[in-house]
Amino acid sequence: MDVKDDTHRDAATPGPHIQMTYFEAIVQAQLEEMHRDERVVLLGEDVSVHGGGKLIECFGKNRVWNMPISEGSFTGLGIGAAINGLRPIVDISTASFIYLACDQIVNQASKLRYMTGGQIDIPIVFRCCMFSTGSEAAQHADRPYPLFMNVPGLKIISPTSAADIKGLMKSAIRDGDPVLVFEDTRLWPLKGDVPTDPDHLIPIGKADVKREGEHVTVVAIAGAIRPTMEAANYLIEEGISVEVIDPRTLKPLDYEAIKMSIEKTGRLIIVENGHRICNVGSEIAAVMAEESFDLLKRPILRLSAPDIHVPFSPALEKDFFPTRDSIVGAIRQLL
Amino acid sequence: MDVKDDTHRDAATPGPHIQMTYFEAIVQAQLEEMHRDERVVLLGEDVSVHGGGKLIECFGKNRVWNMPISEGSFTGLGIGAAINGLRPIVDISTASFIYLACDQIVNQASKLRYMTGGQIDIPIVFRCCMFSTGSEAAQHADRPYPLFMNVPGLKIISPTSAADIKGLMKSAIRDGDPVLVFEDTRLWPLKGDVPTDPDHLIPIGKADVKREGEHVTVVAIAGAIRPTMEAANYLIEEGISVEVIDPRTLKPLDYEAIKMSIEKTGRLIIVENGHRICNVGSEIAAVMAEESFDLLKRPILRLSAPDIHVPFSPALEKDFFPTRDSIVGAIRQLL
Amino acid sequence: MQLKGDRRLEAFRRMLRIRRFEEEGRRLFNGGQIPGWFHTTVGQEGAIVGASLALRDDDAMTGTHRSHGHPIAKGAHLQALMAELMGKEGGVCKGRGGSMHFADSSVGIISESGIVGGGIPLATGCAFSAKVRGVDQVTLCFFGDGAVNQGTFHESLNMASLWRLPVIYLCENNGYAMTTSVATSHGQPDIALRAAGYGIPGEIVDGQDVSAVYQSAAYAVTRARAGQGPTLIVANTYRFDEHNIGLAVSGEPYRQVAEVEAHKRDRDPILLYRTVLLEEGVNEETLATIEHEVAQAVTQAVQFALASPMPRPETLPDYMFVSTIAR
Amino acid sequence: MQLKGDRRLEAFRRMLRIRRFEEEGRRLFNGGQIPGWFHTTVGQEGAIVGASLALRDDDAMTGTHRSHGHPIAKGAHLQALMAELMGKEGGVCKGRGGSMHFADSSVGIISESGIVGGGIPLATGCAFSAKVRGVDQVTLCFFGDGAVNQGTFHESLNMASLWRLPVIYLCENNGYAMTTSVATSHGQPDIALRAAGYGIPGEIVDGQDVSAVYQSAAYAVTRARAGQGPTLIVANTYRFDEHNIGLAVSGEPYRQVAEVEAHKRDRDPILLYRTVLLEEGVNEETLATIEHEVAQAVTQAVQFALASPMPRPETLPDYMFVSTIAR
Ligand SMILES: Cc1ncc(C[n+]2csc(CCOP(=O)(O)OP(=O)(O)O)c2C)c(N)n1
Ligand SMILES: Cc1ncc(C[n+]2csc(CCOP(=O)(O)OP(=O)(O)O)c2C)c(N)n1
Ligand SMILES: [Mg+2]
Ligand SMILES: [Mg+2]
Repeated sequence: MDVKDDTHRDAATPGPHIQMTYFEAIVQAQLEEMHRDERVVLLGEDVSVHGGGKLIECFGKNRVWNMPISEGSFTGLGIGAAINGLRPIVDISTASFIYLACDQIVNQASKLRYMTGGQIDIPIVFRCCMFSTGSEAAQHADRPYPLFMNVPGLKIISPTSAADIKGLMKSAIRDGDPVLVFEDTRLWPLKGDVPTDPDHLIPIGKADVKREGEHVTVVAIAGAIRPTMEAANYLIEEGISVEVIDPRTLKPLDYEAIKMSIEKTGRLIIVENGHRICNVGSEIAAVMAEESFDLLKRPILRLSAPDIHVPFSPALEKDFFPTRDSIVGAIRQLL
Repeated sequence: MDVKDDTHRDAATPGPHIQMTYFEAIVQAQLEEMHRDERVVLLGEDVSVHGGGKLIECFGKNRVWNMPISEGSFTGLGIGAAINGLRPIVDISTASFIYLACDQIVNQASKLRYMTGGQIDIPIVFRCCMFSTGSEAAQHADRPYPLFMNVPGLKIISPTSAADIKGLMKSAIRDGDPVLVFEDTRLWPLKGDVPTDPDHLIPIGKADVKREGEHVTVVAIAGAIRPTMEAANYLIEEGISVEVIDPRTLKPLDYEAIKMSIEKTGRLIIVENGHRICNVGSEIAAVMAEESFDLLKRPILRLSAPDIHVPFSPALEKDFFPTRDSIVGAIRQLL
Repeated sequence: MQLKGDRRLEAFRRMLRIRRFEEEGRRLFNGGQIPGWFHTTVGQEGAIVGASLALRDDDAMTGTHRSHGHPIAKGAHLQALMAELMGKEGGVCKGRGGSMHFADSSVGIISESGIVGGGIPLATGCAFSAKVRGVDQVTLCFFGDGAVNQGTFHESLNMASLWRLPVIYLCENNGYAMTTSVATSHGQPDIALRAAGYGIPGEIVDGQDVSAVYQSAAYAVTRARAGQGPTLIVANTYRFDEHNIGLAVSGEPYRQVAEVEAHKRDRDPILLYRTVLLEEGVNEETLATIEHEVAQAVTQAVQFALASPMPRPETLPDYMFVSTIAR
Repeated sequence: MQLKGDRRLEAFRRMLRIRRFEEEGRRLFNGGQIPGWFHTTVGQEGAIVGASLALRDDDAMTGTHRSHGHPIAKGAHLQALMAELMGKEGGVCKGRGGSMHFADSSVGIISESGIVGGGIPLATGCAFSAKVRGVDQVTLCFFGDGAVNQGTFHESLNMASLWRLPVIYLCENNGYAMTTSVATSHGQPDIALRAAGYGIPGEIVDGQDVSAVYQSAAYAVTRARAGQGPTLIVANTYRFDEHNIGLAVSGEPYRQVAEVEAHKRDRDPILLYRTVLLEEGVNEETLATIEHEVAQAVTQAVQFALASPMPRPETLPDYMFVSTIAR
């Protein structure tokens, strides 16, 4: 992927920057926040090893806890600890394991503040990573964020650049409410310039225009940013100028940024690696079909994974998710 | 609610009918299918008592099993039994408990046939009921069907009349794949004419036009049918003619029926009691904004529960879900 | 560790406060003044109060759908609880929670879970926080015999044992989960025996004997506070009312009327303790005074609740988010 | 019940088939011809084969992410398995499952769950079906020491005990769940002890001794088939490879090189059993013939797999639904 545009934007932000990968930026966000606030603890299976060896070195065992394979309860343990004075980061590792923790996340974390009339706060972060195109097969390749979109009381982020994940992860850790972080593993190795300011925060709920354009608005969700940027770069040579919007936060979603863009382009495509039905793209399309209907010159298109489980075989998985070419095709269709 | 229209339609179907409530129709569907096929077993907490006392009388303990409070595993037990020759109906009772069973339903039931390359079949039905307006509070009042819409491999039904629940429940039990049944408890007491034919089947995936009209199409999901029919009846006096479509099956959804109606009316409203974000209404709106864009004369409106947890207090819950008046208001807005 | 002196009277008072509160609530519920579902703890006050009295004020607690007794046992005021039953603005949860969710944080209750078994990990995490922060707070976790079959019970006890967390798991074993008896849902009916699998002490206590429960809990609290880890206590008790008020169970009864009557007659924890106190030399007037005070407190609670306004519709979204950023 | 006569040779053969299959698979994986993640059971063949040999052909099984050994132990052909590793159309799961999901229904495997603990309820349900239908089929459920901490373990064992289901729970206790040892994740490290909490027998067996495992499993199978309910067997074993091939674990090692080497040297179930067989009078040639046959079978499997085409893109949706209606 060409992350040039993005790098340019970040480089434009004042203050010193440093180059690092998306994955390094997550680890650094955690490290810095753990330094800053001793209430921040990290919980997860094998985290003392996988969470970046640095963590246990810096903070010792009282801040970094290896969990037994008990997703249904160690998430709840995190919630109880959050209610009682800690600010846990709970690492669920592969996103497909989050189904085991659904009850605690939905019935407890998302509801308890409301159900107690605000008597308690639940400052907690749930992290998990979404695999694809590596033959992980269906039980390790889900993108379950659409399920949690429907649940009131949760905030959901899924940023796509190193600078954004660092800034949003830090905001999530400092937030007073439950935040879910969905990391697309295809983004982990991507490098970008990241501000060194330890208070580099990106507000939850604000989209970013990753590239400005005139002819069509493409909203790219999470890992779909890569083929989307490729498609935009590819079409520039034909004189087609694509505006690419990265919501960064999926909930609450920055509808205003999308509306502003549609005002300019009158055309909307949403690209997403999640399964097709009731995904974030559905919601964006529905809101725009209600609130920006008169601005739309053409139908709203959605590209996504099909309503089929992720296959193991590379031959089947290869074109399972939207590709540069399928995005280029959709853009052409709208013009 | 005035179920007149509906009753008329059913009465029009050939063959003898009998009046019964929606709840009685579910119990009867189960009874008949258990008589018909000895592989059908019923599993759930306190089912021998709550599942209608009749069941245990008729079939004895080998067909009706009371489960310990272990939703995370008795759903899986049902799945294993389905793979190995039974056709279980697993009663999860209140829909909010389904989060405990998410892993087994999503990671196992919905995926295993695909992941084994079709070596096994999983003929299983998961039933659960959705409460509202009875001060059940957030932990007992969820409508989690939108979460499962995003999951490939599941069929989801949520019919609204006695005849439909009977016919669709029977189809679900005879189906070779996992089917989720979401019953709106506000529909339980409603009476309707139900065909006595033991092979009264309604195909999964076919919507029903509950009322024909000219000016606007209203798609009503599950329990939202009640205020929707009230609104349609109310507006008839003003000469406004509303077409009401009940998808009955939420997945796979009968988009064609909705498109045909939009062709006539050019106006679409979706009414749903689920929370607003990424619900079935989002998906319908998104599909129509893509595939029926040119037929739409006006923006697509959606009415639903807000993105807030269901409150306990009757004062707050009263207008939490779409009401006749809010639907009437939306219809007027579109004309 | 025995209940002594005035603590004995306090035990009596709190059991009575639960009983009278619920009796009044049941009356109001039947009269249509309380919405939703109503589960009473009538018959189980000994287990609840005995365990709660073993805590310090700054100790924490979690409970269940059968939630009324827990905050009262921990010393809560009754007004905001009664108002909560009615869904009023003055309710302890501002009308958002209701009967099953009496989490009163003023007495250290972090949640009452309507999801059976859902509070067990929360209690474990609450204790985990105390350990990480190095404070000597203890958490008391209530749950029923039915909840024991949830995976969370197993997973939580394992973690609590592994890290020697300061938590007491208190099973209110009333013999039934709705209509399902322990014998028909537990492969092995001695719940205390499950503790050994996790390497923690498990014991059974007579839940109708408030001082026996206190003793058991106080010992477990001392161990927990000293860093010696969790204890599972199974308090055998009995539910005098139906699972929830108004529930009609069709078909064969799951428990015999005679069984219920015998418990009400011979095994009422409040009557039993009243007799003990008299035998121990407490005089009748002292008890009568307490009874009078409790009746008054309940009356005042009802007055407060009735006078409290309903939440205004525009406040619907309030309390969803704290929306502040950590400093 | 002892492994006798030719069954001893079959035990040797099946262990060897697993070993050679995985060694070849590992080579192909490292050479980039197998995609995804690759977990071997090298070192654990004694536990897997010993238990599987105790089954009848029509008995059922469930397994885990470490899935290669289970079907082979149950008697599966190697071709379709090898093709599955490569994601080929000729794969046992038509390329939809891959290395972690070797469910081969031709030998009665109903699932290999990539979700740790996810197969335990399925096995329980499989046995439940046998009981309801009144057939004398037994189900063998494999899972790891790490999986024991999942709620499904607890919930499933309870149900199996309650209804005396014909299921054998076989824990392949290789001491670690990825980098986490039993000692640092189990409040009480004797996994077999957990069985008592559910009222079922729990026993420990040397997993490196294929005949000891067989004996234990055969006894449990007899009990299960006779309607006497489930058994928990903990087979202590060891994983010779890293958790998955190619995994680089940073920081302090979670197990010492010396520990791994000692196991490879002294505790290899195949070497140990080879010695036993020779001592029991089986002659060297017989074993050499088996070794030769196994090598050939593996070579043929690779040839088959390489020759099998990739699934065609248009077949992507195949196998999602059966879409037939019961008659
Ligand atoms: C996860 C879940 N499953 C089922 C229910 C329905 N339910 C409410 S109370 C109850 C019985 C609980 O039994 P027990 O734990 O013994 O508590 P008791 O009611 O006896 O106090 C059940 C099954 C629920 N609330 N949550
Ligand atoms: C629910 C779930 N959580 C976590 C994982 C990641 N994971 C894969 S294997 C494994 C360790 C399993 O340990 P054990 O059960 O002992 O089996 P072993 O790998 O030793 O054979 C883990 C944590 C998973 N696949 N599923
Ligand atoms: Mg009980
Ligand atoms: Mg292991």
